[in-house]
Amino acid sequence: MTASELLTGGLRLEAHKQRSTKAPIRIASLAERYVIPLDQHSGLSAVPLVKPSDRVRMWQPIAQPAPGISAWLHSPVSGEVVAIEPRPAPHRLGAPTLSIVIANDGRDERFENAAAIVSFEQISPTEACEHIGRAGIVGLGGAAFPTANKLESSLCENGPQLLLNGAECEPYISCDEMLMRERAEDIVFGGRALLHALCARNCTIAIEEDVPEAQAALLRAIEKAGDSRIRIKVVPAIYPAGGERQLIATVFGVEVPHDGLPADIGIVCQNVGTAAAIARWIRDGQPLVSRIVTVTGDGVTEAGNWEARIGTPFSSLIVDSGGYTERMARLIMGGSMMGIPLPHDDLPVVKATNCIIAASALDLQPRSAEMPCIRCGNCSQACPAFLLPQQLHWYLQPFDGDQLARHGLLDCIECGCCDYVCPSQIPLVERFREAKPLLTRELDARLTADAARARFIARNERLARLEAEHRAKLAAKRRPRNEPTS
Amino acid sequence: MTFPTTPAPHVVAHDSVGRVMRIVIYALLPTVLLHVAFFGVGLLVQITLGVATALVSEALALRLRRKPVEPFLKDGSAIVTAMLLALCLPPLAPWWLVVSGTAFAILLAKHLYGGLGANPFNPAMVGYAVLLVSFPVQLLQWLPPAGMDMEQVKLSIGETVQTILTGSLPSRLTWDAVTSPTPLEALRTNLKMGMTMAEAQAAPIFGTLGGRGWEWINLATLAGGLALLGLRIIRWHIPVAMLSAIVISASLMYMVDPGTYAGPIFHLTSGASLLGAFFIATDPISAATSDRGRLIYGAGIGVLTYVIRTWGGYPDGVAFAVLLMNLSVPLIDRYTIPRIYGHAR
Amino acid sequence: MSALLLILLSAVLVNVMALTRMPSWRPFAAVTGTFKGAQGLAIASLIAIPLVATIAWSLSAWVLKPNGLGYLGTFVFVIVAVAVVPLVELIMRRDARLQPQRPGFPLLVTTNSAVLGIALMVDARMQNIVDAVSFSVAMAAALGFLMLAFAAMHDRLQHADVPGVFRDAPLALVSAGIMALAFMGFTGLIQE
Amino acid sequence: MITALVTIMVLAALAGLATVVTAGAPEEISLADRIDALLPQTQCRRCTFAGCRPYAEAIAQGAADINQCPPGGERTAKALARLMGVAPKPVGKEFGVVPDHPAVAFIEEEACIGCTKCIQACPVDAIVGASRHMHTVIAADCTGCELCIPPCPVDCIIMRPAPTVAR
Repeated sequence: MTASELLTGGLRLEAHKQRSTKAPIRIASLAERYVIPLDQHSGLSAVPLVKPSDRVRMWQPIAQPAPGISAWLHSPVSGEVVAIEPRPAPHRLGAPTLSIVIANDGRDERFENAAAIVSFEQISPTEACEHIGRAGIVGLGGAAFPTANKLESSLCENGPQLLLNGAECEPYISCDEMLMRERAEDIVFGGRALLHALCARNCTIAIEEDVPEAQAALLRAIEKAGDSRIRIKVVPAIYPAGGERQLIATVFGVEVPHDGLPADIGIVCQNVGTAAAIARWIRDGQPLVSRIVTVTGDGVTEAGNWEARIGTPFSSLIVDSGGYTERMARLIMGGSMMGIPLPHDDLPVVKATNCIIAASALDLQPRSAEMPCIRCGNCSQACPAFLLPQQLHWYLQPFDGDQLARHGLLDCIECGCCDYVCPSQIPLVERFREAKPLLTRELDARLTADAARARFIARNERLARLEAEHRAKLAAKRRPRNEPTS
Repeated sequence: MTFPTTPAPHVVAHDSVGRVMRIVIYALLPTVLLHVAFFGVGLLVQITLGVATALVSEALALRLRRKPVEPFLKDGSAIVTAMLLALCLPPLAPWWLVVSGTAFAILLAKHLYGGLGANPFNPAMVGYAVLLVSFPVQLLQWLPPAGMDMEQVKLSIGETVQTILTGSLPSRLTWDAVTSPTPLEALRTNLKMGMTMAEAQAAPIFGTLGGRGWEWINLATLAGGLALLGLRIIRWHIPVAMLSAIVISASLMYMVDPGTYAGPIFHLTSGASLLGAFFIATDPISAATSDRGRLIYGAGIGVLTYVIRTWGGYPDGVAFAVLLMNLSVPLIDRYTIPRIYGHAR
Repeated sequence: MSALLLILLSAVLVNVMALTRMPSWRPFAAVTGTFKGAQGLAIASLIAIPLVATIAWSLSAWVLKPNGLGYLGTFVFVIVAVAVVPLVELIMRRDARLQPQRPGFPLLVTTNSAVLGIALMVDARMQNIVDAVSFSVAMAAALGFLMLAFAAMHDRLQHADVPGVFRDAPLALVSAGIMALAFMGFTGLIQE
Repeated sequence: MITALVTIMVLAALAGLATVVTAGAPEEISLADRIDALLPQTQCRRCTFAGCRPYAEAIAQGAADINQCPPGGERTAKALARLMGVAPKPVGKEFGVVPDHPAVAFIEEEACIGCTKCIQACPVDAIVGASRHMHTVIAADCTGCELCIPPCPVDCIIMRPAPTVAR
């Protein structure tokens, strides 16, 4: 398996980044109210530490992680907790989730996090991981997996390799590019902290070939830090090269086992934004209460990147960007390939909000009518997981669990490459997304059936044995005493 | 303000089945043009008849199956089928040949199996094989290519149309005077008569590379095929595998006995080798799915084509070879699923 | 050498008895589209047919004919097939993957072996044991391939939007017709 | 003539021997095993047999039809029809309704009096508890057969949607 083999999959998509990278990162204006959903990371919802009418200060913890995979939440502003109630959140089509609503008093009174430290080298790696966890930092690439949980599962004796993911392959998103251009030192600082926390051997920053300014900025920052463990690896600008598993194959030439994690092959991958957030926490004591959000698309007047506090309404960012244009048609959080479609903009920025696309019909033309698959195979050429989407599609109707499992339906990463190239305009990814739970359920059902059968047999045998013992006892009792035993 | 929501991905390349088929049709045009230059306008009449039949059959089948008619008529797949079939028929073949063959292809080989995308056998080749097996005489009535220094029998456009529609030649001509075997057929007959390869190929019907006229038509096909490759309508696996298989088989036998077996160049430039490699075998619906599968599929067609041509009873083997490999496609697909990312080989 | 090649070719390609003789049609009906079933049947045929053919040919050539009992040939074939096939089945039972999928499996293999064996014996070209063995191996391979191909095709067609009245049997017959058409390409291939 | 007879007899004896040898060997995976493998193993007895295995044996012997398994639904009925080589048909209404979602039993703990009747009824040992102590259902092991519901004297067992298994 070589890196070049990966390049057989994926697509060279037309980039739309220039639109949002003209201006530097700007600070989003403050809003009246901040809505902090409790489930804005993957894993379990956080547990609130505050109750309505409590006063909170900026950076104060307002929710603690549930046991298991979860993360801390901090208040982005100072003010009063107005309510803890279900509010629309930017996932699952804007379905409401339990959120803490904070009214901003505009004073930004800071809560002093006692634990903030300046020199991470003084604490042990395990403590460093815990410390990073207390900042509520999650993967900022879009998946929002709690960083502390990822680091815990990655601690290995012989030292993993750290990979900082700056390959932003989605054509519309530019928040990581702007971050690398303007805050390269934060990234390098965060990288060194992660190296320490993981006892990692070295750190590779992956960056796409088409962002020379960001490359230069990072090189300067590395030189300034004088850390020889950190290097830069330029990867081709192919979608989805920034997917964790795809990036690992491109950079290291090894594949992550389908049933394993990158840590299993001694690699830990973190987004560059995550590294910068870690730097701010360790150096400045600032927990994860803001992030850089790209607002772009033909549907807003002025595209750009904004440093927005978590909980800022989308509508406020849209106003900052000059408001909607007349052509505004669709709202998407995330990229054009994998982003979540949203029905309205009364939604808060969450830790996973890397981009808001206000799309016009010029950006995203609707699909034409679906035709039958002609098995042209464009999809299998584009698939970065080396699947055969045309075969998967064939075996979906009617659903054939055996064949779908054989063809690796569960290995689909839903990147959308197959959809993109399909001449028959078949919504393949949507179908696969729907079919995955069905297949999982079918495969699980087989396992549980086997277990149930085993227990049923064991029980029947036990009952039979008890019955036999019981009869033997009865027989012994009934037997007259003087009868000789045989 | 509310916005419509559609699932990701939100952008798609605006490709369509219709575009793919249109490009295939354009890529066939050089072949058609040279064919007309060497064999007269018969082919155009055949294509017209074939396309008309194909569209009518398609509409009929769609109506019967209660499917929308318009999008499927517009996709152009029926036109491609009709053109490929017409290209395989002799230019003066009677009208009912192309009509029945095309109707058979569309109705039976395509719609019986579920229409576009579901047919396991190449419809055009099913149609051709049925005709070849049922009406071998009519299918061997080829014309001599233009520019041969044997006695020229030119038919005017009107006479061509008349011949095709009535099935009989103008009274001044007889079939024996008009027709001439294809190079492959001529070679077979000559060799059977005990000629050596050199003697057999000395006949005026043979040109520099292969058959006279045919070599140019095949070069045009090659150009069209390369265009398809360049536009990424087809991928290299099937043509390369099929042509290399033909070349390797032919070279091997040629090395064994150059007196009995024609060389690889002759095999490439005669018959339907190139048309088959670039336009027929590459029909994605009836071809194997994975890259590895396509290599096996193409190579199989190449070898079978050579075998049938060289030792079989029919003049060309491409149609039968394609059908035989179509038959094996589900099996090939079953055993050539590519390794998935993160899985051991 | 070329005679042997000819025999192999003719066995694999032309004399596909499965397509030309009625009893051998049964394998296609019996596997009812389960690919696993076809796999078992194909492997069984691959073991049984050459075994039956070799034993029967040897008996015929070295026992029956020298003793003027050539007329017993067919009978001997049937008996050999009946004796060998259960043994093959026994071997296959040891591997769960090759488990016979359906009742009546041994009968099928027996019929096939016998039919193909008889065809083999009456073929005048079988002059020595090497010819006979290679012919039977080729025959078994061809039969096995066809069964697998047909089962795989059947599986694939399960997912096609086939017009209601043509589902299953009619379409299988149409496919068989097109298959036979394809095999007509080999006509005239072996004439010597 | 005599040679012919001898040859035939020798061969027939060989064939008979082979048949006897193989007939004596047990079939390692029986038809009932293969049917059992297709059943959902809920052990719910809605098929009127005392569990999935007895139903499988009944089908193998021709004593039961292929459409008697509501938990398996259409898929199981189809798979059985395919294995047995008969025409598929929908699950018979007399055997119960095909459930839309998998369900598991749940004991409302406040009401449970600890009578152990449900423990005795559970065919797959998915209920734990001791006499006069509260019982509980191991959701992961529950097949949703509902056999524990009728014996409960205080009606404290209800069916709930099965928890989705996290991957």
